[in-house]
Amino acid sequence: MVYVAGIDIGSAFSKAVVIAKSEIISYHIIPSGGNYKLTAEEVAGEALTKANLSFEDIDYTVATGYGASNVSFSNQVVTDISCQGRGIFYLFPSARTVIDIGGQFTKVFKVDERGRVTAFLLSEKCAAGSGRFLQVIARVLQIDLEDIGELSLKSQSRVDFNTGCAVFAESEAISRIAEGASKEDILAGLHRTLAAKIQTMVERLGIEPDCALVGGGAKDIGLVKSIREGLGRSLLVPEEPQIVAALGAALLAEEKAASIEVCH
Amino acid sequence: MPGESAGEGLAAADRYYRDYGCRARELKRQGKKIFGYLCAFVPLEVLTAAGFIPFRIKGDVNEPITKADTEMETIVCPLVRSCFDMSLKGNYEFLDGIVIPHACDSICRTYDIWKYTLNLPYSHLINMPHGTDDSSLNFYKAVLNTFRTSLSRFAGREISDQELTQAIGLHNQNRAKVRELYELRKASPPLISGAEIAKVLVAAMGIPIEESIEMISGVIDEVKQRGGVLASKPARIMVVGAQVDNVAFIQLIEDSGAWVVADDLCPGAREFFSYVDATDDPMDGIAERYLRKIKCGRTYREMKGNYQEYLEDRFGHMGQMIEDFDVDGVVLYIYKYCDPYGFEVPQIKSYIESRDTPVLYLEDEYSMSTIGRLRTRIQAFLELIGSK
Amino acid sequence: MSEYFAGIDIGSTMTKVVIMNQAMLASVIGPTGPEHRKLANRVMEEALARASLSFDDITYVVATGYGRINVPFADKQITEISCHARGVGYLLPEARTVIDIGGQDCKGIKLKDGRAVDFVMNDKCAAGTGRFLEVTAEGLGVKLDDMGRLSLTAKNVVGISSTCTVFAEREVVAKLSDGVPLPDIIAGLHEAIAARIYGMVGRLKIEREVALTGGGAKNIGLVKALEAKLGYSVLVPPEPLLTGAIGAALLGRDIVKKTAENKIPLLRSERRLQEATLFT
Amino acid sequence: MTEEKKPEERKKRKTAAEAASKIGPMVKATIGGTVQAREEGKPIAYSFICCGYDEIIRAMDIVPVWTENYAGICAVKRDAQRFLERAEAENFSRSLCTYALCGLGFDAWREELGEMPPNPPWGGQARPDMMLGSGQMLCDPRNKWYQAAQHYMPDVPVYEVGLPWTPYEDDYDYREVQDYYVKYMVEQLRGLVEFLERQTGRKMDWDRLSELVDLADRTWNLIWEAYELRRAIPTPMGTGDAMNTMVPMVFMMGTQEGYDFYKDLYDELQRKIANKEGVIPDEKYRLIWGGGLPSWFALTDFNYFNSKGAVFPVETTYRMVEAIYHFDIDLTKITDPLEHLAWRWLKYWTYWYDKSKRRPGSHPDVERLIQYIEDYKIDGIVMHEAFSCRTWHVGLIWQLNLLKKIYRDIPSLILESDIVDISSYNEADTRARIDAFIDTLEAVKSRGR
Ligand SMILES: Nc1ncnc2c1ncn2[C@@H]1O[C@H](COP(=O)(O)OP(=O)(O)O)[C@@H](O)[C@H]1O
Ligand SMILES: Nc1ncnc2c1ncn2[C@@H]1O[C@H](COP(=O)(O)OP(=O)(O)O)[C@@H](O)[C@H]1O
Ligand code: SF4
Ligand code: SF4
Ligand code: SF4
Repeated sequence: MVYVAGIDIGSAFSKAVVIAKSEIISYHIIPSGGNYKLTAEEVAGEALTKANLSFEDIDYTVATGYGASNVSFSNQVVTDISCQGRGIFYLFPSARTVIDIGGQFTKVFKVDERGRVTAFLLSEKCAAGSGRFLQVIARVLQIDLEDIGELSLKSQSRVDFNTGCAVFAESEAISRIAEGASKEDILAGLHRTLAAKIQTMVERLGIEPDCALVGGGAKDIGLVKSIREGLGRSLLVPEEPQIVAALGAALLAEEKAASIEVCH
Repeated sequence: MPGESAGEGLAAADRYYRDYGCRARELKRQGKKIFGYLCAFVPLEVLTAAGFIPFRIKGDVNEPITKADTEMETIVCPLVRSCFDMSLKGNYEFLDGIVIPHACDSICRTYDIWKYTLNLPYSHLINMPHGTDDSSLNFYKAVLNTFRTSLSRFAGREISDQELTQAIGLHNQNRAKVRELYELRKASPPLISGAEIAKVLVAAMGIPIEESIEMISGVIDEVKQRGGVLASKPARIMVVGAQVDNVAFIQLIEDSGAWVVADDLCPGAREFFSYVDATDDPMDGIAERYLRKIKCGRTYREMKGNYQEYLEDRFGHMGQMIEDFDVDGVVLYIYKYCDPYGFEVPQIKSYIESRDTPVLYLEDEYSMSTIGRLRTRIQAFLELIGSK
Repeated sequence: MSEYFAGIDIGSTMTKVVIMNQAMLASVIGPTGPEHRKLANRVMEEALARASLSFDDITYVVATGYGRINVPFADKQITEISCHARGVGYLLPEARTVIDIGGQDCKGIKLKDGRAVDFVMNDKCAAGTGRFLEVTAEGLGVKLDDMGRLSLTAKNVVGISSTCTVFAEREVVAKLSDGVPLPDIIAGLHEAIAARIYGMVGRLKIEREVALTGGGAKNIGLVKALEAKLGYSVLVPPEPLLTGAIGAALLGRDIVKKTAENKIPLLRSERRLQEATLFT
Repeated sequence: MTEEKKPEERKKRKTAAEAASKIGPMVKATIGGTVQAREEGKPIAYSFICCGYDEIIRAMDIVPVWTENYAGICAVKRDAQRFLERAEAENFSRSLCTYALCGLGFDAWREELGEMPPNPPWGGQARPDMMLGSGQMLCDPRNKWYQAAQHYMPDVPVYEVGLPWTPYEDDYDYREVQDYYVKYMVEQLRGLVEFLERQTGRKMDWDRLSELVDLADRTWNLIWEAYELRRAIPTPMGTGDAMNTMVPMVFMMGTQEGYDFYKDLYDELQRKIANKEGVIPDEKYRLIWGGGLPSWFALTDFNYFNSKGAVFPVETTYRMVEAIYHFDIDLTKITDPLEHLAWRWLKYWTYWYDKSKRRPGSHPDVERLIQYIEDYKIDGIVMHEAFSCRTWHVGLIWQLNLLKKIYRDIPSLILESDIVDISSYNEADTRARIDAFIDTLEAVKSRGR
């Protein structure tokens, strides 16, 4: 059996996926932390443990993401946009527009019928358009990241936000609370702000169906709902949206391993 | 209950302010043609003379800018972005055309974007020169005549000198009314608050000139009648800046313990204080006013005499106002990415401070979300004035 | 009978209370955080306990800081600009310029005869504030208290180009992963933030002596970086966090004195030591 | 799409064209020359590049200090931050043109010290005797900058030259109004000559001016012809180099040195084409630099593109000439030098108008992009949005949108940073974007296969 791995060292989270015969054997997600090199080893190690494998069993590893160059054990580095494209093609071959809400940037891109990315846009040079925004808010409101989505759906009257800076979103949230706003309403407002930014990007690129939503931000059902309403169309969201790039990396690794096999 | 006629002043102003564009929409239904414009440099007299209704495009501080970002970079003055955003969102769907002056980079560089994305039946850029010397004035006259011709073409008829003269009369009358209104601010405490005036002037940007005259007259009567109802506050403030078309900022100052009694703003004194002179060729008077009399950072003024005299020539009107309206402090309120004013900040600041009037310089976005952070600065500034 | 004055400074990050008569009698510093804000009264109570006083002994209470509007038991609200100026005027009378580096903002104040005559303030972008350091410290896995000391051991200060706090965090983490020594990175951060602060406060035409207040003044690395920019050393009060609260208490005292002199009644709010209703 | 892992070595920026490598020393000499001129008491004028009247300055023997250029040099040396901070300390907003901010910061500092700020890049920017402001439509900072500089040098007079061009409009053709535009420009230029005569006490040598104008005309044609050579595959010169070779074009017009430079460039490019020598031997993607001034502190990004198989045979930025024999009037017949300058200026700016009118819904800027895309066999567009300059950087998104609408969908990338302010730049991010863009180029190309 040929096992290969894809490692995505993102700015917020690191992901590892192990596949064999194009099927996911195991995956693992951990926060990226302060040392990408160790993080890479840890996340890969965990994924391997889950699959009852060891590093020696892996034929080929593709690394991607912000810290890809720190993955000492990878055979190849591939841009995350290509990995995302590959991953999406595997999961949703019909998707033509993809929104990826990552820790630092939001990306919107178009993929063709073979999973190749033909156009893309990245969010502006400000963290306010990224998933980091959500993390900051989760901390200030003292709720778990996982609970954000559920909570915001309970909102009765959304608080409108308008801040340029993720760090200041924090203080704005505090003052809104002081003014008597509930956590739910604040979250709903933040989701709206983020969704509006994302919508702008999608419109700039020109949306083509089907549209998929991936990245850690897609785990936030409140945000997903807000984007869906904004765009006025349904979205394809994978079961585990955060590992799409890592999965794509693994699939590319498989192709590579196969071609090397042929060479031998 | 606000009635239907514009006559009853404050209530009408409030209504037009709140539902900006409501009157234009009505008039549009009656078959009138509405022309949107930006900035104080569009010679409204020409539009009025052609039988069109000038309508100043306004932003909205409460509305996050979203649509505009799909067509335009964000490195533009946020006011212009907001105006564009509102237009894209269909708030000014009643416009038959836009007229944009060569005012600043933000306005000028976005002209094409506006024109192409809104796809209006008429659009025109008034290519104003920067200089004010005689050759610039002559050139500007030619530019205005191009505008007149183009507008005539669109109207399908000539715009006569007589119509122009009449329009000039109306606009001057309106200006005189605004001046009269400003007189009411001279009392201490003022008879009318800064926020009320801001509302009236913004409301006036969106209605025909005749109705504006009527509305402002109504306001003057009402305010005189009600007499000194405003409480006494420790400081009298003047606001200097570009286009401030919302009440929130003025309100913030007044809520912090001061009255706003004077300004150099659009809409405000910058735009209303100078008249068009009656000239044989009415276009002469118009050209003279817009190029030479309106004092705005976008226009280049030659240095005559020494540097001090030069500063006096450029900013003397602010000094005059500080004196006439007994101003205790000046808030210099500039939008981010505003080139004409951004480059003048050190000069304006030092000019006003040299007259022993303190200045608070604020650089702002165009959004309600910044009000909170401005508050502390304004309060501190007032404390500082108070402890003098 | 001795008169007592309280100053309460509800900052974006820290809440500070002092009680004074002629000198400082007690002080308390606690975190502001959202759940702590409604406990402003607790911080006050604690300070009273330390001074062995009851709330009714306090003649006048002045609230300042970002949360000043939300202190129901204060007699007056005064901005942190005036309070810092007053505080520095008292603690370090030779100072002409104050740089206050707080949690969410940074201020420069020009002093003349112990009073603020001009000021600038940055709160548009977190770069140049305490939060910048907090966030990046977190990213680097370093304790905030250690940042200053660590940075002093830097050998090759690295340049940090991002000014956005969130991006700077990522930049430093990437540098760390690339094997750049921690102290060099932290020193680079201090340099970046000092440059931001210097550019902004420079608007006042900085005059010696310069006093540094607020939480940022507790960071020796930052202090050194600013001194390098200025070209001379700065003055730091013994507890820089308390400057605003001390100023507030002193301004309260000034008000009481002035009203007594002018024989006008002292306006006090209907106050009682109650919970600040920050949350509903 | 993929890259086998290998240690990334940091490359020093290298120029492909020999001509480009001459620019550094030339600019250094120019800047050093101004400092020397100051010592020798020659009249010095602050001036803007692409001013449209270089010949007048040269004919009057005035030593120009190109203030935008000096700011650019500070940026290239990565030594602009202290001047930007200084400008901020003077209360200038950091959102304003960073050329201007860097220059104003420098001036304020120099005036305060009474000498150059410590270790100024390349010897510093000399104090002027006069400043020639620009009332073109080009931008506000060029109108406001010297006015602001007077705050620090109140004794230095400014002359503002109005050189507007006719807007592209639907409601009239520019030819209806061009005459009064030219008349105005001539008056303004005459005013400039009078101002310079007053300031220097010299008289204009009109014959010499005519000669220089003619020299500049010939240089224009030569530049155009040399740049068109870059259509060759592989292209012999890329935009990275053009950001150097633009120097004589934008501020050495009407000098023999400038003419000779382009002669050499022309010969070099021809030689390279004959030898099939390209910027890179194996071109995979041909790109157009379709808008925006470059980040002067990060010109190595062009090499990074090259390392990925991408070249830039053409750019719209700084291509401030057209062959004058293509104009719809015979410029050589206009003998009055001032009138000649005015017409050349006007015809340059209106060059793409007619073409644009022929394609419904088009715009001259977009028309120019289309022409270059066709002529230079372009696969993708790269633009740069510098946050501090509205003039060149607002409308990029719209141009791409319009291009898509009236022409075709073509891969595009907008980089976001600044011309001078390095704090807006992040190398890792920029390169990640470039990598992603290269991936899309590959994907789009392989679709055709
Ligand atoms: N369980 C979750 N619920 C909601 N949001 C989440 C969750 N997990 C992660 N996120 C969001 O996803 C972002 C990280 O997404 P990811 O795709 O891993 O980014 P990156 O690859 O840049 O690290 C975080 O910033 C956070 O906002
Ligand atoms: N021991 C310390 N070392 C370094 N920084 C500190 C220390 N204590 C507090 N700070 C910094 O001080 C900031 C709070 O300062 P403060 O002046 O109280 O601000 P605010 O008034 O906005 O709450 C925190 O953001 C933190 O970064
Ligand atoms: S400030 Fe000047 S340029 Fe701006 S809108 Fe007013 S008049 Fe026009
Ligand atoms: S505020 Fe400034 S930038 Fe904005 S439109 Fe007015 S003059 Fe132009
Ligand atoms: S064109 Fe742009 S970069 Fe050049 S001076 Fe004007 S604003 Fe600055």
